[in-house]
Amino acid sequence: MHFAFSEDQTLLRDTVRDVLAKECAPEVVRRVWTGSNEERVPVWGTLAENGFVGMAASEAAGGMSMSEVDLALVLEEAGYAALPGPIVESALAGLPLLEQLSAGTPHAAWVERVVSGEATLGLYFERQSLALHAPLADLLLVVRGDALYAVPRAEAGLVAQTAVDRATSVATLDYKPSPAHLVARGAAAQVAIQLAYERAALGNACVMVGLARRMLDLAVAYAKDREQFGKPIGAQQAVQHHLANAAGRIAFAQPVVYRAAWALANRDRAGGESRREAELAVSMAKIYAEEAARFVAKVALQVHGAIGYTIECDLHFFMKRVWTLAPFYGTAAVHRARIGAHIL
Amino acid sequence: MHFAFSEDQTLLRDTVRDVLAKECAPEVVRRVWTGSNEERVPVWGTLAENGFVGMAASEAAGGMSMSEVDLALVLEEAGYAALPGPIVESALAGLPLLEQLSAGTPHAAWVERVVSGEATLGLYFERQSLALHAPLADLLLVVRGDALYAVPRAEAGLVAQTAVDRATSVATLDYKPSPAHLVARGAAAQVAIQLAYERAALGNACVMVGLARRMLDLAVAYAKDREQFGKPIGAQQAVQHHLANAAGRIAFAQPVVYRAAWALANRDRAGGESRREAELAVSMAKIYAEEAARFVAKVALQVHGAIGYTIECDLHFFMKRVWTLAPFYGTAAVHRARIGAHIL
Amino acid sequence: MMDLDFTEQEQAFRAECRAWLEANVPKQSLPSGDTREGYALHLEWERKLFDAGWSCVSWPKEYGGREASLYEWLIFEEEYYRVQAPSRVTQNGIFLLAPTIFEFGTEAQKARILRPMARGDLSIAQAWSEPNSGSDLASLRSTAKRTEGGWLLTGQKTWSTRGAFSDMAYGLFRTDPSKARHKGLTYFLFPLTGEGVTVRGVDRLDGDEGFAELFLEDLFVPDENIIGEVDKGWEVAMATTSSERGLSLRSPGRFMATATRLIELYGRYRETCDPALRDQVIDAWMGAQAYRWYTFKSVTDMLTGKPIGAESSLNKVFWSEMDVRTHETALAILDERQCLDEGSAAADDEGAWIKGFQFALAGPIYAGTNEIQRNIAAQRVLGLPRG
Amino acid sequence: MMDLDFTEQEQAFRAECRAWLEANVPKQSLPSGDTREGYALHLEWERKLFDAGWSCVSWPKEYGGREASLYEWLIFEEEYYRVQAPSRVTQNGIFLLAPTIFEFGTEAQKARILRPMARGDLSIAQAWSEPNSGSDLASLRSTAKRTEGGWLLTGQKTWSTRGAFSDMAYGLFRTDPSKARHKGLTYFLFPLTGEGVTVRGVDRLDGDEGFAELFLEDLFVPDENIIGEVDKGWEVAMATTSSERGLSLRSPGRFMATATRLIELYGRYRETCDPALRDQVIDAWMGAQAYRWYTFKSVTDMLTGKPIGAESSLNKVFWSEMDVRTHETALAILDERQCLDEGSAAADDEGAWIKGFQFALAGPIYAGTNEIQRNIAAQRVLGLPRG
Repeated sequence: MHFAFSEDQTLLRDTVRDVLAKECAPEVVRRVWTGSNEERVPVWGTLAENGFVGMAASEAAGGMSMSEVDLALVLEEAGYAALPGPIVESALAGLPLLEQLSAGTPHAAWVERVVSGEATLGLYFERQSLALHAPLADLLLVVRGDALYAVPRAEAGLVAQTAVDRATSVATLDYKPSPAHLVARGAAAQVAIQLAYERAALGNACVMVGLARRMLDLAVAYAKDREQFGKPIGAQQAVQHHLANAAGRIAFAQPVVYRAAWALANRDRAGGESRREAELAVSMAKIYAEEAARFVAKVALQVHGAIGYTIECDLHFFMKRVWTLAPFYGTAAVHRARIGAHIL
Repeated sequence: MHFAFSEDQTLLRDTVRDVLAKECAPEVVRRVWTGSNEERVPVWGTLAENGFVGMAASEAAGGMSMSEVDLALVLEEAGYAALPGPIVESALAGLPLLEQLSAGTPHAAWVERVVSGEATLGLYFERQSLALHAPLADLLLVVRGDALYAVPRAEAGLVAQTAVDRATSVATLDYKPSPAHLVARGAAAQVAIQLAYERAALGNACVMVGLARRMLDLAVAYAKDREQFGKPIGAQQAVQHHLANAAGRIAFAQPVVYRAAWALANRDRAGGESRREAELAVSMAKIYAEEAARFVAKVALQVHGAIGYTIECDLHFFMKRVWTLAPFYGTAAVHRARIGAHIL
Repeated sequence: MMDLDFTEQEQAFRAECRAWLEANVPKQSLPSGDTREGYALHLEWERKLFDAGWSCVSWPKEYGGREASLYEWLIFEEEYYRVQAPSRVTQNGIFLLAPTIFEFGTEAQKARILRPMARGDLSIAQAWSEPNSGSDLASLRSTAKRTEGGWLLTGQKTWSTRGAFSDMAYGLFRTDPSKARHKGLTYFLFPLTGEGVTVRGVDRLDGDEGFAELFLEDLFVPDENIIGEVDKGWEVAMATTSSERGLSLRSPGRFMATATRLIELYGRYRETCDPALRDQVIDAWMGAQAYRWYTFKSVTDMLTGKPIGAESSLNKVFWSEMDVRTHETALAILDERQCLDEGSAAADDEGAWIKGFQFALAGPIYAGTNEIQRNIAAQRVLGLPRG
Repeated sequence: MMDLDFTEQEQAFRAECRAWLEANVPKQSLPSGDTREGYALHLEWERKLFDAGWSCVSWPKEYGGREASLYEWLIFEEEYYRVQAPSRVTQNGIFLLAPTIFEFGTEAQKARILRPMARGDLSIAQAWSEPNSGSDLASLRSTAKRTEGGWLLTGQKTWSTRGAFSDMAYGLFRTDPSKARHKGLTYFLFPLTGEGVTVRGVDRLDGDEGFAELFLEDLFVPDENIIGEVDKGWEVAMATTSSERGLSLRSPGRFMATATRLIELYGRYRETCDPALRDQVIDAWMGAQAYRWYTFKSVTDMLTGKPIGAESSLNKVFWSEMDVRTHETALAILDERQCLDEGSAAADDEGAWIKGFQFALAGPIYAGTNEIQRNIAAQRVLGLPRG
């Protein structure tokens, strides 16, 4: 038993943290809110150049064959910065899926384009009622039964919708499967698709933890600064307890999420048992992270008071990102049901 | 629309409050905890003499034909005092049921005995897993399908159990219906039985509100008195917020319970619609009162700290009464399901 | 005698307003009243409402009301929300300022202000907060200096709801700079156009331009614009803020209508959504019902001379938290589609739930945060010592 | 490298302790260790445990331990609770006092106290609180006066867990009356029998005689009974109270075992109980899991030299609230039978749930109330200013 990240992993985290602090500051996210489509995935070039987008791809494809544990901290930082765009799908969930299943097909050409940052991936599982990032992603990986289709954006039958987080694109999708898009089908494809789902849920959880951390930091800073009744509001016991509760949610979500990353990275070490363990771990991670982020959003807003209720305050970027991303790749309810099926 | 009790009703409430303050002080309840069976229904004689036990019986039977609205405040005071014994069953739920269905049968003789305080009633509905007050009640009204049986205690197949509230008796019951005990059966009996169930649930809710009020009073008094860090703990914002939340639960449970009493007392004014309204109102009352009492118990204990965790402190009588009585006559879950069946 | 049925007169009142509302409420919902365009359309609706005598049903007839009882006012509100009539952009005037004018205003002020305000001809915004005086209102720093025939107002006010579209505003100014905190304040009505005033709109969380910041510099205001006495503004204002927290701001009708819409939404998705949501829907319905009966009981208390003072603090905590939970339940029912904002073709109920959720989140903040409300309840209802 | 599997050595350790426990744990559960009769039986068990080397697995071998790693200690705890072995009546000694003695005690003290205490031959209770010093420990008033060869202790201590059955107790006394609050206090071990001490048992909520009040009047205590330096008692005590809050008091094993029992209970009643309880059972299971992983991460942090100080406050809030919710879920499953106490033939699991519920309710109170814990977390973890 050793529950800590390696020095390499924290170094990687620090690097991406620095890049995002510089290139994805709140004013950048603010521009995305109002900017044109071209500006909707800022920093993507820098991230790809530094190898962050291709981390999970094989060395042959220009990646680093990194594991879920390596990616967890990176995606947490993406959440902390409210990085716009399909980073979970491109870097963790979609890319290895595409690489594995497209080998030897014409679709394989997309892999390097994603690794280089030239193209982004969207991911659309069966029974998902909205396609996240879809009007922006260049290639949509669409699941239908045991088959995976790689669908260029223009051919996916997208109808753009407006999310409460204007920096995140969503669409409905009316896609008729076409043989030209078929990447793979059958039992092996299904296993890969299931793994992509687990990774998407895990990645989403990492982003939620990062968002929660950021909202807590904003609220703590505000509570130290803002004075009412002659002292900082953060000296009020009620405010302290709100923030302590928020900190507690994050403190208990993090190990759950990291453990899920490890369980997923080591899912095959003991056959069916360790795969079942990984599924349970991912479901728990999704639930704890989603509920922590939703809770911290409410606390942060309450601590900010009226100022937090304006779009001039940065807080809203992070809250709305939570409200938009949280239900994807299985709501807390879906994951609770999955756990119940295992343990009850 | 006029949502207030009459002067007569509040006068009645004040009278019973005074009687109980004198004759059912915490030291009396404390004696019941350790006393013999004869001492397990203190004050009953005084209450009966003053007409409180027979309130709902007809004048012919020595009662006052009083309604659920009249009884609501009286039962709330019984809760406030943690009055031991089957007051809800004897005064509100069981007595009118027995009087109505036993007319012209040998069982009718019990009515006056209950009104006079000589005998007490237990009430045992179908699907109830424990008989509340049963080893103490002199006559058990046992429901089986559409039939009501009046069973003297010794013939009911009781096996006494120990409740966490030692001042409340509970038992399992293994009763084989006997024709000698049959009071009535059929459609009319079923309507009366259903009404008794509503009254039992309402009475339970009234008692819960009274218990909650008492626990809040105890906690507020303690918070004003007890000093830590050089000031009363009640000056701490966290303690204030706990107690404010508790007060809020009570403030919103009371109108719901009183409204249920009124709706039940006026259930026949507009046919099926007003009976449906009464059922919904009773279910809401049971839920709000039970949840308020459980919540206030936790707050009161937390505010008391370690002293509340001893049986030397009176608080525990009231908490344990809540934990014992709350699930009877339909848990919150049962009543939620009933509401759901109506409104969804 | 307790009687929880409506009287025949009350039932007739309900039938009358239901009939009028069903015939007159716009078939298409108006654009948000917190946008400039929507505001104008809402004022048109307010005018129609006023001219038919439904704007302020409890007001005296001479000011355009119909002298309805408080119960009737609650009935009107239930009916108003039931048909999803447009939100009241005049509410900060008619619900918060008007009670103050009725209590403290001169006859001339009543004549000059009430009717135009209620008709939407004169729109008046609240201007309570300052950048450093939110929950701690008594720390405000804006001043009023004596000048010939009136006063010169200077300072900054913020979170002025719909202030960007309003003609006037009301707020407190320090008239006696030698006094501190609650003393030496005066309650002023002041214009939002002309020399000495700059209004800057601030976009709300939900994207509407709902707030304004007001910058005043030697803004002239005549004596006749003072409500109540000079230096007695705090006492005057407290009457208003207690109506903000109490009965008038959040009538049960709104929450009952929201619960009804939630039950409809649940009905659409009950076969596929999380079964645990059933209890949350039931709780939302019960919450609205509980709030309704609590309100009727409060009205009876008021009419029978029992004061309901600090208890309104508990009231505010209840409805604001209920409103958040109700909207959270709706979002959970909507699954991934919960993020869809207005303007999304795929959004249920035109994106009303995510928008309503954001609005609900303001509930525990405005009109005195719930933390302040709990302090008040603990100290004034339960008698606990100040911290 | 992160590795969340147990090593082969850790697995072997688990197998060894599981085998021993399964062979040796009493088949019939003992009467409560918080009753006089049960206490004696529990001490017998403690002796057996100690003699087999399982009492304090992480202690040095010279004191009867097996020098197990912290991970192994957690494994032992999981196994211990898994088989529902008797509760540890020595815990206030071995988990709270022993760490202090290891850190501050003399070699002579270690030799004299540790082994007998762990073996149950010398039972030692905590005596932290005074009637007017609970959460505010620094306000305590008991004194120690210098006398020849030692000190005379005077004062009253309360909430001394199992103090009614113990040989000795430890607590703080004011040795320098000229100093206030945290200063001038000294950490003493003192006897609970003999002249100068009166012990009065106080029944707990759940009916067990779990607490004692200790009345001391010029109780003589030799110098050798001081732990650490004279007048430095606060610093010494803080080391102990932080272990009370932190890792040692509530190992995940206990909550995992409770969650497992809850799942069994739910399995018995799932067809008939409220369907909404399913999610609560899942949450209870997840809570125990989350607490387990949080604890493993904390242990890794400790072993790699990262301090875990004030964060243990969040830890205590988490497990204590989880424990209450878990028991509330069980009670809800039990319907009307939830009220049945031990001694009821019809009670599920011998009345363990209502008893456990009451014990769980003490969690947010003892070892520093959760209110105090939240203050500490806010001020020391988040850096918010003191109020």
